[in-house]
Amino acid sequence: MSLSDKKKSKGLRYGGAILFLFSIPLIVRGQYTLHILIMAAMNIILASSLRLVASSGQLSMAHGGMMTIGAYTSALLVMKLGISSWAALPLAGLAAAALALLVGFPFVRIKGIYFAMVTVFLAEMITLTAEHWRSLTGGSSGVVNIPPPDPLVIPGLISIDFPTKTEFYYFILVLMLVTLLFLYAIERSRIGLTLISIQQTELLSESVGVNTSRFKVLAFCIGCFFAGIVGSFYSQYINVITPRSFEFFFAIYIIVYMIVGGIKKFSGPIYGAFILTIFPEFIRALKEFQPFIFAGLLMLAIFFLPDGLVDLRRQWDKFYEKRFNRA
Amino acid sequence: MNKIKLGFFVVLGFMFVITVSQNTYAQEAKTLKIGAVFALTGPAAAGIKDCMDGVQAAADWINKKGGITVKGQQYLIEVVPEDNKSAPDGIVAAANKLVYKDEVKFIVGPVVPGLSMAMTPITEKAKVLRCKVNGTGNKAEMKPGMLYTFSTFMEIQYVRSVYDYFVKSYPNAKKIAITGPDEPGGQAMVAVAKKEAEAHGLKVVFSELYPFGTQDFYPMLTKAMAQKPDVFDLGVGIAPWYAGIIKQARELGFTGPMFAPSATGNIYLIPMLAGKDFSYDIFFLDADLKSPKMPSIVKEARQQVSNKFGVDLTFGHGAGWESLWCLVQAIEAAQSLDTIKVAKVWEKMKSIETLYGEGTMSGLKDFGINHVVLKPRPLSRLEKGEIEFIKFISP
Amino acid sequence: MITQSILNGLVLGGIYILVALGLTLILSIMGIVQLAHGEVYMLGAYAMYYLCVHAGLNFLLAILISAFLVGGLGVLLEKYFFRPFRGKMERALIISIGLILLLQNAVLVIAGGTPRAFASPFSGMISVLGVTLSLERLIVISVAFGLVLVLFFLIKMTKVGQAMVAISQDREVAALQGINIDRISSIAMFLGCAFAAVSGALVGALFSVSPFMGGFALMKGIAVIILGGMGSILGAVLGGLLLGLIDGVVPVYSTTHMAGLIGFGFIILILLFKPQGMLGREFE
Amino acid sequence: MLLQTKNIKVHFATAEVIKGINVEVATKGVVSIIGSNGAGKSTFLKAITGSVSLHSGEIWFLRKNINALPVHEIIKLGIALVPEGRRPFPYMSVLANLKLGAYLQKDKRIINRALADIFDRFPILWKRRKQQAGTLSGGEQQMLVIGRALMSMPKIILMDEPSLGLAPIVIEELVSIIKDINRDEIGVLLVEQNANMVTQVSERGYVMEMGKIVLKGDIKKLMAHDVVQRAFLGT
Repeated sequence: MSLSDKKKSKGLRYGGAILFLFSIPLIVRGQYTLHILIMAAMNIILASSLRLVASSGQLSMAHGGMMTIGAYTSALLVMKLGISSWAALPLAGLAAAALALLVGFPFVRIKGIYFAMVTVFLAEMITLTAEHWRSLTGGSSGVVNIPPPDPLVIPGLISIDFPTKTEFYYFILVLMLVTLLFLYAIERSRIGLTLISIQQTELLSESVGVNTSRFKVLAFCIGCFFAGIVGSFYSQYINVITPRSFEFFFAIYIIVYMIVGGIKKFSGPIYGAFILTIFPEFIRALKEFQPFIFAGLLMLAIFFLPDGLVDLRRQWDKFYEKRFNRA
Repeated sequence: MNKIKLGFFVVLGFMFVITVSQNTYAQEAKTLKIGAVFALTGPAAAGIKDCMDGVQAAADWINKKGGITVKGQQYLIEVVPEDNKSAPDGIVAAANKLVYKDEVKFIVGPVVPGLSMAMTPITEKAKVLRCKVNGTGNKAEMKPGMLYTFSTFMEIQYVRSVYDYFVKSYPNAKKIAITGPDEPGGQAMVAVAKKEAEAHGLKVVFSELYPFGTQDFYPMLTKAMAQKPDVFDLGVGIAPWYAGIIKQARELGFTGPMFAPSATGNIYLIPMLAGKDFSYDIFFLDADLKSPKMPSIVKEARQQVSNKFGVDLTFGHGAGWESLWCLVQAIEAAQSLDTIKVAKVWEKMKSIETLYGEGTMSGLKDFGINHVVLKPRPLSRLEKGEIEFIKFISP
Repeated sequence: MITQSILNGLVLGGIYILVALGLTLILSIMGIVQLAHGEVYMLGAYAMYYLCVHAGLNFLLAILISAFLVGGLGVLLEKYFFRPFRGKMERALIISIGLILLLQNAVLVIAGGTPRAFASPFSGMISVLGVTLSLERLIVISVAFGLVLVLFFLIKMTKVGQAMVAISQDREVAALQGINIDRISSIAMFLGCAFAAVSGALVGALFSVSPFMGGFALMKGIAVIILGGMGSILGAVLGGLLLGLIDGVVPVYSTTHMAGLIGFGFIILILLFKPQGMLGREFE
Repeated sequence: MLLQTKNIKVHFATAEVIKGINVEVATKGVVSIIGSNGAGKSTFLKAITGSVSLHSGEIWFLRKNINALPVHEIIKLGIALVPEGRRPFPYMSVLANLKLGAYLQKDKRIINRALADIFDRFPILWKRRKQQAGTLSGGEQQMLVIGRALMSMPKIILMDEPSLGLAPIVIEELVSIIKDINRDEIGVLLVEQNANMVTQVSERGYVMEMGKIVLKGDIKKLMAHDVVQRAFLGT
């Protein structure tokens, strides 16, 4: 197969996959299934954007906090200032990115576990602020009755309303595809290469003359931008947001998706978020025993798939070879 | 390799799609599925698992008595239990599953107001009738337009009666300190309590909301004690919080009365957690369910719970029990399984049976919608670490 | 009021230090953030509950036994869960999250969600100059500082302690001195978990015991060691006292939220100027 | 033969870093391995101490196969490593550093005698004994880590580029220290880039390139060889 053929078939496959994703609501009538897929798409955006931050060697636990920023920004803009939800969406992302920019330069001086913990504290401070500032945020009661997205009107052509989950599914699907495309482009660009080199040899790249902190802050900002966007989407989809909607464990789970999926490959967080979002739905019947199974899955994955779920096939091949070629 | 990866992805996707979409159990003619959403895992599970057991026990009890009869057709209740994982996204997933996958038309639960709020948009949109357990009375929990959301009771409706009782029993008390947890319910309760305290001639010298899950109340109590209050209103809460405040306030030298116009979840825990020596001059809207003064229906419920789960009836069991029972009474009164009809009949019901006696529908005055069961509730005192039942009070 | 609130702050500081000691030991020797440390602490409290209430043992004897039991569990955890991931922060993080889920829910299923309590034999109040403090709380402070001294002695005076210090500074070179890293890690984990059990026992007696009590402890414990500087016992003491004072005093004059904001803000501020915490060491 | 490696190989992930090395060290005479950056010298030493695991091959020490032993057991047999970049425990005192060198020794008297011996050999360490090791100068740190290695009373010392970053005068001193050590019946395997130093201390040596031994034999002859001339002496 020649190179162009390979490219063509790759394009064909991706095209097919996207077509499949778009046709799901035609096949699946169940709103519950769509809800789970919406959550999965949300988590894919979160985990993938977190991976961008992580690729500069910084493990951020502030993604939940950034979602809170995004969710509140968009909800308050829409409800208090009457701004269109479509304008609020990017503004929510920008608000999160702005905060990331503000704290970014001092933060990236802090390394390793300390950085991770500082982001935990940042997220906690965001929550506390939302609880404390009652006049603006409504305190711990949160914001309720957040309106769904405004109708998407192309004058003279169509007007799309958001009455059911199907519309939200297309909304998040488009958002997810755009995000992934963007993140992929970044990874392939000079920024991505720089980030990876920063991660691998922090000292070396500094001596080569790359301003590492600028790139780290950039990665942090972009990652937080998408967290803010998802926060905005979440508030419009669920209609309710409280300061503790995205608590410590919410941020932790995004990290779990990313690492269990596999941090080394672009597709890792995608697999991780998808599988780990839908998996708990299969074990619902176990009720209070669900966490055992979920925890078991996480641990097995970490023990046997050091490079993540994405590596499952390669590891299996290796195991298979060992097992049967020796005999 | 990519092909296989993609194949894996697609197969997984299909597997998932098929499993979740293809489970419409063939509905037996005589089964009525009722969803129950409570925290079974996560931090809220601690106090609330009892509610789920209470719902199950009530379902058995109702089924044993012949289930629900609607227009001559007999239905047996099948409870579909779901875990809300103590988190907003957990309850949204659970609600979507119950509404769209199990296609239940009736749901009971949850308890925590914040979680209830996250669920309301889904059930309202799908016209699923939901009877939530407990509730304090935050405006977001219950308001006009929530056509399909009912509640077995709202704490704020009882605040006045409790203050009436208090002022009568402690005519010398002048200064009051009011506290409560910082969550939607706690906020609503403190606001109402402040108003009632003033209406009853008490001076509110201190009021503060403590963060959810506080263990050490010394800082808050130090501040409160500096105002030299005669009495503490503990607002809404769960047993460990109440017990923590009681123990620590007593340690700091407060000897006056303390009360909450609310239930504790499990009153037996209070003397256990706070220490018997500190458990005096305290009263709650809660009951010693083992007391012989309890109505016969409580005894039945106690029997049922202990048969099924081998434990003693708690207030949590009772709350779960009542939510299902009230819902069932509404369905029978409406003689229909159509949620619109049931809702319309329910809000006009003059009489509805509860564990502690006959109740009625209310809420128009407080919430603008007649969706709350108003019923007698037990008032109990703690004295020398012992629980003693005083009387049933109605607003 | 101010003296009372400072005293409250000291008690809180004592509690925070108790939790932080074990965490800092594990963090510096194993190079992992043991997020499930809060659950270990919770297990200590539950062990106390069963030993005191069900087996009717003497309080002090029960503390010793529960420290041993939980310490032993720590050794098993180290051997089977954490050893392969020493120094691998990300993967160890997932393991510890798995452990949180496992331990929390195991207790929830076995012991039930009902909060439990056991009484400590130290009842009564001490009142000096208008400031009151329960004996229970006094014990917490004294045990916290007692354990700090024990740990100090251990590290300065014993060979095992010196080995721990060496490992925390350079694991590879420590091994080259003939130090058996596995064995020292086991010991560190035993000590860390036993300390957590003791703190769980004491704090459990002060408040109540529930399957979810670990989360609060973990958050505060991490805040303390990050503020004080990883691997520094003195830092943990200093950090614990500072955070305790903030949490004890600020709510009296403002709100609890403000205390949280000031506390976390303070940590972040310190880290901006000293990226390794107050007494932490700047590694190259 | 004190130490002998037989065709050892080390893999990192899928890359072969050490590609079958045979080296022999006797007690008498310092043996040197010279090679440029990234030739795999440090990895080779780490393979001997067990810090990295072997893919294949055998390591014999005192007629004992030490392939499968953990690091601390290998150290116990009498191998000491002076690591690249010195690496004392930076936040411990000089004295504590030295005592850690004798970690496996239980007898206090022996430890004290060894300490006295080290302070004899390196008077500067006595002067600095209470100072934090991280605050010493590079030369002093090098003395300290050599002293620390000697504290374990090893039968062989492996040295990983001890001259790195040191002033010429200090290197001179280092040469006489290494010769002294070898005179005391302690085998020395020196890994270096500094060809000048190597010729001063050792008679026999190996040249390593890309994880392979390319030359071996008398050190003077090696130094005259084209390969070495090109790689190290810049001609």
